Amino acid sequence: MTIKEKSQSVVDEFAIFDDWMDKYAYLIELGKELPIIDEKFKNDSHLITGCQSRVWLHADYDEDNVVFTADSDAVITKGIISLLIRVMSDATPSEIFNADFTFIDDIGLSTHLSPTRANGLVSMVKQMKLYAKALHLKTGK
Amino acid sequence: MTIKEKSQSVVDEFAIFDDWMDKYAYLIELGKELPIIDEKFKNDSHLITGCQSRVWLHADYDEDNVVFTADSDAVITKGIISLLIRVMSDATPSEIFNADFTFIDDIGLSTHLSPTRANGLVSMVKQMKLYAKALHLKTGK
Amino acid sequence: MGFKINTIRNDFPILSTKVNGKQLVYFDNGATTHKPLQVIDRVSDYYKTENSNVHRASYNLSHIATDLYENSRKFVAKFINANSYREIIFTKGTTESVNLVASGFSDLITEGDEVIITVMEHHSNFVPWQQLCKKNKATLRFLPVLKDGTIDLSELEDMINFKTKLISITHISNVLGTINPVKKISEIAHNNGIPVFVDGAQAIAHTNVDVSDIDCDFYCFSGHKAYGPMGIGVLYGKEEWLNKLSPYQYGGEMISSVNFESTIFNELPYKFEAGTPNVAGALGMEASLRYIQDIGMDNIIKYEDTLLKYATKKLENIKGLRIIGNAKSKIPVISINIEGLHPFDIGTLLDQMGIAIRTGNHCAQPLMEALKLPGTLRVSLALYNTKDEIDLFADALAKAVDMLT
Amino acid sequence: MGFKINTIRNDFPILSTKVNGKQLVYFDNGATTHKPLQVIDRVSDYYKTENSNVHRASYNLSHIATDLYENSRKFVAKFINANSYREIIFTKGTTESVNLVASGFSDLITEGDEVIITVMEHHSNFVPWQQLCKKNKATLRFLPVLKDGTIDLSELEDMINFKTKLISITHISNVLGTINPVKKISEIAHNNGIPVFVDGAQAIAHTNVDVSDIDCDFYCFSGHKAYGPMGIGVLYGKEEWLNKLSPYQYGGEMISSVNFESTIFNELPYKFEAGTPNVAGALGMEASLRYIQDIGMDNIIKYEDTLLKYATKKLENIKGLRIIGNAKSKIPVISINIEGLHPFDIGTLLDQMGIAIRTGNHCAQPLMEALKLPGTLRVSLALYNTKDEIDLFADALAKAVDMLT
Ligand SMILES: Cc1ncc(COP(=O)(O)O)c(C=O)c1O
Ligand SMILES: Cc1ncc(COP(=O)(O)O)c(C=O)c1O
Repeated sequence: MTIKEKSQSVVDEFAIFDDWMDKYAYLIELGKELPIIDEKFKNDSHLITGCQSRVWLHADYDEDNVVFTADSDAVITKGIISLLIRVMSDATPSEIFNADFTFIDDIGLSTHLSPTRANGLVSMVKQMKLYAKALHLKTGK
Repeated sequence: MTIKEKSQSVVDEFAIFDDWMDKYAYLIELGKELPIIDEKFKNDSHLITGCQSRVWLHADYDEDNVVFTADSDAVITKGIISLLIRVMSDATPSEIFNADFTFIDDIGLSTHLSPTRANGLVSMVKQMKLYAKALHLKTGK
Repeated sequence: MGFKINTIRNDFPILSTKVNGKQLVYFDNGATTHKPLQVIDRVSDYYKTENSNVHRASYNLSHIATDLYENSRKFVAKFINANSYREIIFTKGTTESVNLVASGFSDLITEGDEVIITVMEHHSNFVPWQQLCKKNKATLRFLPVLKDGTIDLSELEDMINFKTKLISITHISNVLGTINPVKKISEIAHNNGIPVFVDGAQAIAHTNVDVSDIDCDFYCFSGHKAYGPMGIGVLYGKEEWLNKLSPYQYGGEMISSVNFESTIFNELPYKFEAGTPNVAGALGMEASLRYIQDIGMDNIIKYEDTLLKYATKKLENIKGLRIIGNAKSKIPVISINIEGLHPFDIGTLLDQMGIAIRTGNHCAQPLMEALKLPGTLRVSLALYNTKDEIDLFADALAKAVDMLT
Repeated sequence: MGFKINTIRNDFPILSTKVNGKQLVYFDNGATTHKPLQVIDRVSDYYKTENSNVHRASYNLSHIATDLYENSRKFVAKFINANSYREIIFTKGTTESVNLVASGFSDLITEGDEVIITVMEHHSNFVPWQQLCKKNKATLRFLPVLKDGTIDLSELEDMINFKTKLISITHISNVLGTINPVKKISEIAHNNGIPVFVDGAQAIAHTNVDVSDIDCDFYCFSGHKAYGPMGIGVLYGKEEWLNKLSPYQYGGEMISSVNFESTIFNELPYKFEAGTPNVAGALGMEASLRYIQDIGMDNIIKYEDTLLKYATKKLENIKGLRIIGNAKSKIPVISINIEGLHPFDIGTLLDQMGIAIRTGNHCAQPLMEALKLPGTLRVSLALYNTKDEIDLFADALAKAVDMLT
């Protein structure tokens, strides 16, 4: 699946909720489910700055694709992270750094991703793209 | 005449004018008439700071009384100075530094004397009182 | 005029705003307060009928604007019981006021000197001193905060020594709500010949501020945290101290005369007001302080204290909830920690329910570090808040906790 | 929308004010301009419906305020054709902008270095550099002004040497009206590896400002001189230059993280914005620039130039009158000297006739010294002034001259 297709599947998934409580309950559930990063990467060098909640992000390279793992100390942040990872992970570097993130808008969580937000998800997306760019330059993919 | 009486006579004098043009024409006339300071005092040490127009002020002590002479490069300022001198000069130091200057209000020129004005008349009144105070301390009068 | 909460609420147009379809419940007054019509209209009216630059012109409109501006200064002087209008400098806010004084002290603090602040300072009353000390090779020392959110005066006396050049302390903590004993601190400091700077950002809207009684050497606050406009604030300083400090910015009214080689600076307070001042801001702030005065600070204190007690009691029912800061003397600022839950998660859900509340470190990272907390959920109330709103909040909080556990 | 003077005048409520019983004729736009309803209402509406602190909170109202504030920044960036919103710092005005950069250059200018400014600078773009040079034992050099009120570029080239560290120049003189060739100056400076600071206080409301075209390294202006609110202004800086400068004030959003020992500063533009920003001011300024944009700067220039020509012609009829500043390229700022008469006397009488005009040195004492004048009478026009007003003024001036001679 392309990033675009994966985004669409997330949007579809959220379309069934018609009030904010269900949406957030689902996000919280997603957030709780996932131990999404290896403990050894939960250190300062993986910490993303500018967040109200702390976010750790790690990127691995698996043949052609980037594989992201991440965690946060806030569960809603973690829920959104798990969506971001579902969409962004297992894609080629160039696919990642060319992707847009309007799907977050489309599921009605856009207040989390406006560039002026202090919650760090913007920084996280930025960091994901930086990783992808670095890998692209290194591997040409 | 006391300062109070002299003030009143100035106010009475101005009472006959009922429009601003006559009032200012009279002020200008007063301003033009008077060479009110000895040229040798028109130097920086007699200059009053904080004025839009330049004002020089000199104080002499004649027996019991202070005698002021002053000048300005602006003729309206000079006119007002001549009123101030008429009222303030030839009075004892303590009379001067206890005087108020509401007569300027009463003749309708108060915009010239508000403490926030930059035209230097406030500074001039302040300086007159300072001279008087210094003389008072020196002579006890 | 007494305290009529409905009349008061009607003065604040924004309180009838809807958030996510729900009535706005605004509990972030520590960050900024809303503005009554009296303030909003004062600013508009100025621009509609009195607008002009001040001080330098010889025409009527400028005289009017100058008088208005200087009367605002006199009003502020009276409101905080300063000795003279010369002690009131208009700044853009608390942060600028602190930076102005820190810059002035740059000449007075040298290698080996010490500056004392507390662990509970807002970054604005911390980083300027930290950077000053760093630049001048002085030491910044921190008075610790006790468990209940207060400071220990005997500890302060121990910290003071002959190298201490300044004590700077917040009048009221923006995280804990603690009202610090600034009068006592000034006394201790002055017994040791040390000047005191007080950050009144959180105090001006919530308690009586009397700088002559406190006897501090500097005091400052922001208009926007006391129902006034943004972009305006005050620095109070004793004349003898303000005279000791060099000007901060250069240009405009702060210049008395200048030639190619050198500049003579104006006298107080103008010496510290460079550039065209924010006249509309000063008039708006005067209107806000008059608004407070008309209601009466004692009435405000009494009402806000009722709210504080009511909210504190309500919150105690929530499982795992702990209030950070339990000083006897405090304003209605309630920092909350709920075991196992991240403040950001709670804040996000509360926002969905129309409740505007602050989460995070509240620009007081050193305090968070000392408390070993990632942040708190902070309720900060103002004179227009109500018990009903507190009920709504408590219910919403219970719901959020429920969703998260 | 074209240029409809009556519609425009109706936008400015203050223009229907009476002074001493007469219709106000406001010719002191160089000091500050009046505000259209579009600006006044923008500020009010913000306080009535959108007021909040920005950047740090996780609730909706704060998100809205943050977006509005950041959109104002983006709007300003586009208005002056900057490359990025990161190059736009909100300050309280021109004076603060100059002081911020002068403070930053304090690290970059050392003993023996030179800074070049012109004789026609406003104190705000003069004294900060004078004081910096004094402190750092550098030399401030003055590019002279020619008889017609222009500067000589070849003379500038002669002044530049390997010690020159900065050239700072006003885009437009507030006394002479001269539009300086700032693009050409930037080119000369850059050929010598020298950065250029441009004071745009008098330019922003009267000419097209394109910082990319000028290619200056810094540019600044005040909102209040361009139909915007007081207490807000802009500093533009190229990113590479802003990155080189240390922060100016500490506290609030300019801090990224902090602990007891040290502080990490935020990135551009926040690094230079300490304390709660003047959000209402930024939105009001955006509204004022939109107002200018909607009328169209080219229309404004054309209209104002008509006024300039008309007034210049009218004034030539008055005996003994001399216009100081006759550059070909100038805005409608007309400095007047009348032989044998003091500007203060004339200004006082004009005020009685309802005409608001500036007299004095216009915060440009070095220029007055160079021109050997005690001051001038300055007419500075704006887009809402009319030929009728110029007629009233010319008549009043003739009457004043008559009274004084
Ligand atoms: C050329 C110039 N520079 C700087 C300034 C200072 O602007 P402000 O007082 O808004 O800081 C002015 C305003 O008088 C000016 O005309
Ligand atoms: C205690 C304290 N000091 C200083 C400040 C800074 O005030 P401002 O941002 O208005 O400059 C604040 C505001 O958050 C505060 O609460």
